[in-house]
Amino acid sequence: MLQLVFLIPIIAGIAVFFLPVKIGRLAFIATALFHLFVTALEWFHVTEPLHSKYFSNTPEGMLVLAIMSFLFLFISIYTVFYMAEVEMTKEPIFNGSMLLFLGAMSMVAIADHIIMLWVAIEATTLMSAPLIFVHRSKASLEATWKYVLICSVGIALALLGCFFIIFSMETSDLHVPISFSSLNGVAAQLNHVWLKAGFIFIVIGYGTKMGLAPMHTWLPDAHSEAPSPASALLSGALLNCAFLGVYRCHQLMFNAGLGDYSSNVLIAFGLASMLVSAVFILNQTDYKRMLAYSSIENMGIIAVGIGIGGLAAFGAMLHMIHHSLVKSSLFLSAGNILLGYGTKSIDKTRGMLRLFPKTGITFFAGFAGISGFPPFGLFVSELLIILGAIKAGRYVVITIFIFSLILIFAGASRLVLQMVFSEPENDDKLVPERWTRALPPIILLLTSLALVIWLPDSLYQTIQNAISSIGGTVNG
Amino acid sequence: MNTFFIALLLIGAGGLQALATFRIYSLMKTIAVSTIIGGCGVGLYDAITRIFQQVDPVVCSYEWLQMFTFSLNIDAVSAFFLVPIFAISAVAALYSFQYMHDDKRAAATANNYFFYSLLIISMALVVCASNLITFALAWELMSISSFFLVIYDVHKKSTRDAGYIYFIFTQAGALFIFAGFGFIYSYTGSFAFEAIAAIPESTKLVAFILILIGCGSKAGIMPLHVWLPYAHPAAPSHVSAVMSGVMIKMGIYGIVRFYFLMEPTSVLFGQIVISLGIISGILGVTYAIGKQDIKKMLAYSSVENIGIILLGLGIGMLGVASDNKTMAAFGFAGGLLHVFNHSIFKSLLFMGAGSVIHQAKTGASNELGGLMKTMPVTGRNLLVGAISISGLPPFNGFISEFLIYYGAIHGLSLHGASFIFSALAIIALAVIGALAGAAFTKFIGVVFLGEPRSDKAANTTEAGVLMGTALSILAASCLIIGVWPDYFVQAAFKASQAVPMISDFAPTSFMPIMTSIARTAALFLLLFILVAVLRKLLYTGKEITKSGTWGCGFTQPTVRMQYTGTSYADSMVDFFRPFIRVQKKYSGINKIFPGKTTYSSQIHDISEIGLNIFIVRPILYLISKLRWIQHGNIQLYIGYIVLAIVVMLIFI
Amino acid sequence: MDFTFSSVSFLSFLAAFALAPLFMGVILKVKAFFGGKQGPPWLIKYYTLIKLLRKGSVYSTSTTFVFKLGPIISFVTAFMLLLFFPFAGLSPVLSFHGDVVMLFYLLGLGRFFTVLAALDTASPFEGMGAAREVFFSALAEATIFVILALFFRLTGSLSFVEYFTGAQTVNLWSESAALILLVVIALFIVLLTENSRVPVDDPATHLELTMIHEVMILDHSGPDLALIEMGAFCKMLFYSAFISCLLFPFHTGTPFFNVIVFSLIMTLIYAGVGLVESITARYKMDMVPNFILTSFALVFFATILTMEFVQ
Amino acid sequence: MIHISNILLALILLSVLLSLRSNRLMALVKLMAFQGVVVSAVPLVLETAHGVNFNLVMFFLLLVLVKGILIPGLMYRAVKWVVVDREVEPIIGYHASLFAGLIMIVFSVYVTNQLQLAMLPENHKLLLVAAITTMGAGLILLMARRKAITQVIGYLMMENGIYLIGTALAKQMHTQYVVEFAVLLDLLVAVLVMGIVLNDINHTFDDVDTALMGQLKD
Repeated sequence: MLQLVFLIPIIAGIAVFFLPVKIGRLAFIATALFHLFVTALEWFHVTEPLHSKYFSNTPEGMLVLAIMSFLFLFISIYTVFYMAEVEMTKEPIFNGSMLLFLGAMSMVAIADHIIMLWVAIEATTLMSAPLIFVHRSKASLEATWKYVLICSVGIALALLGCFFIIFSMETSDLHVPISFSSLNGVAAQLNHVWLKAGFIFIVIGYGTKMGLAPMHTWLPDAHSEAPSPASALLSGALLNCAFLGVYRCHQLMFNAGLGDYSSNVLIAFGLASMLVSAVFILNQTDYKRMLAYSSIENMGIIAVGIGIGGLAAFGAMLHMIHHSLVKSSLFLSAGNILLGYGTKSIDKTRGMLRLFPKTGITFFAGFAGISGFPPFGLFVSELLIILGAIKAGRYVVITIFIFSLILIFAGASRLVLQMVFSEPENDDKLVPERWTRALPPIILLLTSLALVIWLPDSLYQTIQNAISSIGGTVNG
Repeated sequence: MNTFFIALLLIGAGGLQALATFRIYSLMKTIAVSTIIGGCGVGLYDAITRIFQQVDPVVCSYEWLQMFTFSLNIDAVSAFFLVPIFAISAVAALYSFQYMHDDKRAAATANNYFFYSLLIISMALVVCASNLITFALAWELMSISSFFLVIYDVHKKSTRDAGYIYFIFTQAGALFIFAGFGFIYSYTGSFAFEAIAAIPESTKLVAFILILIGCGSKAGIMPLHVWLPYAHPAAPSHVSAVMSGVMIKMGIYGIVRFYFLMEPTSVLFGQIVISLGIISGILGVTYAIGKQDIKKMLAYSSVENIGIILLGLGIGMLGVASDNKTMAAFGFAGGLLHVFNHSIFKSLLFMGAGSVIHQAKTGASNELGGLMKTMPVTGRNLLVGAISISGLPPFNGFISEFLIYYGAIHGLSLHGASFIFSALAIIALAVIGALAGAAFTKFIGVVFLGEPRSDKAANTTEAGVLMGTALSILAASCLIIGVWPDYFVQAAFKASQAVPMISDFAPTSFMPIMTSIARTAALFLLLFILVAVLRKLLYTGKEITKSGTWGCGFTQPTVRMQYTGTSYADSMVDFFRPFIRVQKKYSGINKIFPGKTTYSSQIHDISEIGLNIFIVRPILYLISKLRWIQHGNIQLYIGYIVLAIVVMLIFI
Repeated sequence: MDFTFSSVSFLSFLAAFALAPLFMGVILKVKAFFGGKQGPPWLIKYYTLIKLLRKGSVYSTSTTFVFKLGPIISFVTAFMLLLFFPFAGLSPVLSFHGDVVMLFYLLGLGRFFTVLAALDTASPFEGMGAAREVFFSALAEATIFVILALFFRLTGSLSFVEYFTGAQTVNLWSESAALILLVVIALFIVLLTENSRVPVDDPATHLELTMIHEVMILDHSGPDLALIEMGAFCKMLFYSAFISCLLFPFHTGTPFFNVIVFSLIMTLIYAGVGLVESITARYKMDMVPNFILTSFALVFFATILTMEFVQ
Repeated sequence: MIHISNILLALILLSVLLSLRSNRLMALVKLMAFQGVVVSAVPLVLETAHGVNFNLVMFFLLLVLVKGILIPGLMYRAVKWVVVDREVEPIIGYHASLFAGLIMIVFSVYVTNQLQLAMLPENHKLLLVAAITTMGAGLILLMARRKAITQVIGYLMMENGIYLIGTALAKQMHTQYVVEFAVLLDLLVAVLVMGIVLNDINHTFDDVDTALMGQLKD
């Protein structure tokens, strides 16, 4: 049963609220494991969805789900040890919300019905709000407020977009279930004007959630104020879910013959995101905000890649996978840094290599990965996007693309080099480094590395299936 | 191919074991150095056999990520570039044994060896890569490993800054290369090298220019060279030797390889490359004259030599475009041979400079002087390096410059623009040659000759035996190639035969000339010895006394009166004034009885200033003006969403 | 490499080597004439050389072996020039296609060591001279290589012997006389520069601050100085001979006649140098680059002209 | 029946305009409750052409419960217990807001006429006008009011507008109320979450003025 994927975490999440802390922790990790198991079953199509009207098993959904589930396992392990360090009083609430959040995200990944997808995405906002809220400091309140309000407004607009899509079907006198799978079948007959309008609202709505500029404004605040495990999950899984919503709609547009239009929209938003993040990564003073802007950038890259299509679409999918792994690893490292130094200021976190060598190395490796250096996967995906873009003749796009990549790299590398390699101001460590917290980010990085050395056949096929619906091919 | 892989494996093993055994410092060094040298030896043997024994090119390929093939191919060009990679790396490793001596930084040293071996491997892979993906992958590996090598002294701010600048240039360059690949791929639809020749001429030009920018930023072509004078002084000397001697040549390799693959016919290629060569060569050497930090000066001299190499390649390209086989063959062969020669003498000079800095604890030439007496081995070897790099016979630099001259002079029989470019290339080569002489007389004269200008310089002792040995090996190679150039010239011609047009070009009529040059060089050496003996005879039984230098009537000379590098360079730097920024500070004399007066002069790189004024500052300014976007005001944020909707609905 | 074992070649070479100091005497005589003096004897330079060879030497404590290498190498490189030059159209001892490039680079090697020897003394004056020497010669180098390019354009060869005795010769009597005239003027400027004559340098001045070449050899003495002087004579002879060969077509006519004419022209050139030295003053140091660049401009102009002439 | 629906729409427009010029929070909350009830009734009135069925009525009741009672009740409680200063505190003044609301109406009439809606019944056009105006006014409240609580109200109004657009465009909802129920649930939870955050904001900042919350910026 497909729905198990979100039912299990939701039930477990509610249970964790009420369980004692220690048992709750166990249940937390056990659920993560079990979720991964169920996901694996779904991945290989062992079970079929119960209510195929609302849910279905799609390749792109499976990709998002698999990444999410994999990340969640390691993030959950990290969370347990992280929370032990910060001695949080509301740990059950945090863990429970994490599970609920996982449930909502899993729902997004398998939702097929247009409105159901909307509901699930809105649910992710609401479920993740407590995660950001958990410290109850002024800053985290502000971040939560902005997150909830901006995302809700954005997603409300997406609902409008959903209505427009339904209406585009009705104006053409079609009567099929309003799920993506059935709409794709009749896409060519949909009313183009309303479909376009629907697409715009959905891109803006889900784009708000995905962090596309200029709707990205909540993202740096939320990512920097949330506890690091939550930031990792937000960046590594939630953004992908929102992206999935946009992607589904792009598929529809493509099938309706409006692929050029939606591609251009995606590219425009993607480039805007990259430029905006470049503006704020240069001279950034807070490393978690820097990582958050980097997420905006990478979502922009994915949008550009999908927009360009062909080989670039493959690159974009690979980019999504590797970005999730590497960025979560970076956020987990950032959590370790925050524990060690007690500050998010880049200026005050000097000399990591000497004080916190494990974290320092992991953080720098993650940075190299996110900047597209081999042996990490973003190297391949960025290369593919550049190749694909030029093949598609989008020279202006690729010029801006490369320009922003260089700017961002110039901005981020200065900060990271300073953090990792400079001399520490003093040798004070708030909390010593521990393997338990150092390992999860390392494992995530190693996974990205492993996927570069050996891309499993089934993963490769899934990516190909996912992009074939927007005309993406490996040989494009 | 197997021998090649054994070599790479050995080198890699040497680097990896360092990470494991760094707690036993000297054991780690011994194993690392010997294994790397062993691996390089095997690789060198393999490469040399491939050049001279007409072994068929070997291809091997592996599936990678389901969609790519990872394929390697060693042909004549690859083998030609493999020789300096393995040879110089081995010598530099030998040198590093005594150079890396700080056992308090054992872990850093181990890392250094690890990335050193990774750099060698990745460079070998770059030159053997036979499709776009493999090339890109190896290229990036090379970049990142060299980055880690640069930031060995990471606790110094200057080193981190150097690493930062290098990091940006290398990544930006890589993106340009990828864009160039994009243009190739968009026409061929495959990553294979073979199909590149079929793309249309205009695309070739665009792709070539992009690759030229990307590879040029690695090679240090003039406006893109900014990182070189930062990275080379920052890196440990054996690393700067390999980077300057070999790694920047990978940029040249990229240019050569893709030119060879594209087989273009337009004259524009040659003209662009020659123009860049002239700029890099002349300005590079001028800055080398002006800079007073010995490693910075050597870095600029690398820019100059890249200029010479580009002149050779450009002449070759012009030759191809105008169907002049002699010109094409000699241009390419000269350029390639200069790649090889430069790798030898530049690594010699860098390691020598490293020994100087190691012993004197300073690299500022105005604090050095008189080291020939305290460090005779280093001094003598560097003297050889200096003569070689100035392109003077009977050493190797002259051989490659001669080939380029020969090609360029044959280009004079062309018409129109090609004639002008050939003539300009000749003039540029002549000026570069003469100015290089000026730069390196300064180098030797100020650092090794005369009197020490500071206590640091006065209290030096000779560097370690292995360091000296490494230098001597390279110095001897310089002389050997200068006096017996035949094999090396033939190898260069073999490699340049990868250009289809000159694949059947046999330099038969030229080899006698080469022999003549070699004999003239030998004659020079013979006469030199004869005259030296004669001089000895003339002095027999005569009174030879020692005394202070004649001070032209001034009776109390001090070392502070010695001509410094700055004053030596002053008039030459002034001559190039618009292209070189000189900053002078002079307190002036304003009293009847002048008190303490100060004078200082510094030169600044106009590319760097230009980069600052025209790119970095406007961007930073623009960005500072855009920071209001993230204003913190939620109402404004919702306004953005509304604005986005309105704009999108307008463009529906 | 073409080895000419004919006795004529060797004789011409030996004669040139032996007579090099004599020609220097011409300059002194001309200068004396203009100064209204009797001047030193014609053989003054031979006397000087013999005097120097009999002496011992004083070495500065600052110097190293490089200081002693200087005289040897500068002499050997200049000496080798004579082996390759076809004096009076007679075939030289050695020649090969491309020898010009090699020879000018050998001259560069000689300069390299002269300069190093100067820097080795730690004397500020010698350093100053060295800096000037490398700067001015770098500019002159450009002129010389443009001349080589031009000659290749005209003759298709890269060797002295080809220039003056080959199928296509370069001289004032050929069809490209106009170009050659420009070359001759430029070469004369180069001659003055490379041999440190007025108006670039004044070998006879007494103020070290204003010298170029002389100041660099201040510390050399005895046989070392003799070697340097002999090298300088050879170099001067070479440039004069170069110009002479451009002025008259020596590949025609009988050898005997050629030798007479050649000697005559050589004397005239030396006299010309003396004349210039008598009637002009040394330029200000910062005017010298302009002076040398004039020569460059002349030959570059000539080279560009060949685009029209030789198609 | 047509008259009734027109009257309802007029009431909605009225509530929108009133809320734009309202300067007391309490009045605003009451207006929202009123608007909620009216908006809930709209489908009931429109769908009667097809006959009123049980599901529709049940759904109407649910809507009234959530939009008319629960949510306004929450807001009421918040204003009553939480907010000390009950002034609305506009960024853009009341008159300007009202004027913007009027322009919004003109704009929505223009948009509605531009759209190719031949297939829609006539009264749906007026519905669309009201809907777009409501949505626009919601956005104006979101952008032009300083207090966090007014933003929640703005959000609700926007949601109402979107709901109305959905009603106007859809002949039948193609769903079996499962989805609608879920949407409603989301809305409820959203407001709940916002309420909790609001509560904490008030505790922490002593006010719910969002101007205090501009610390997170670059």
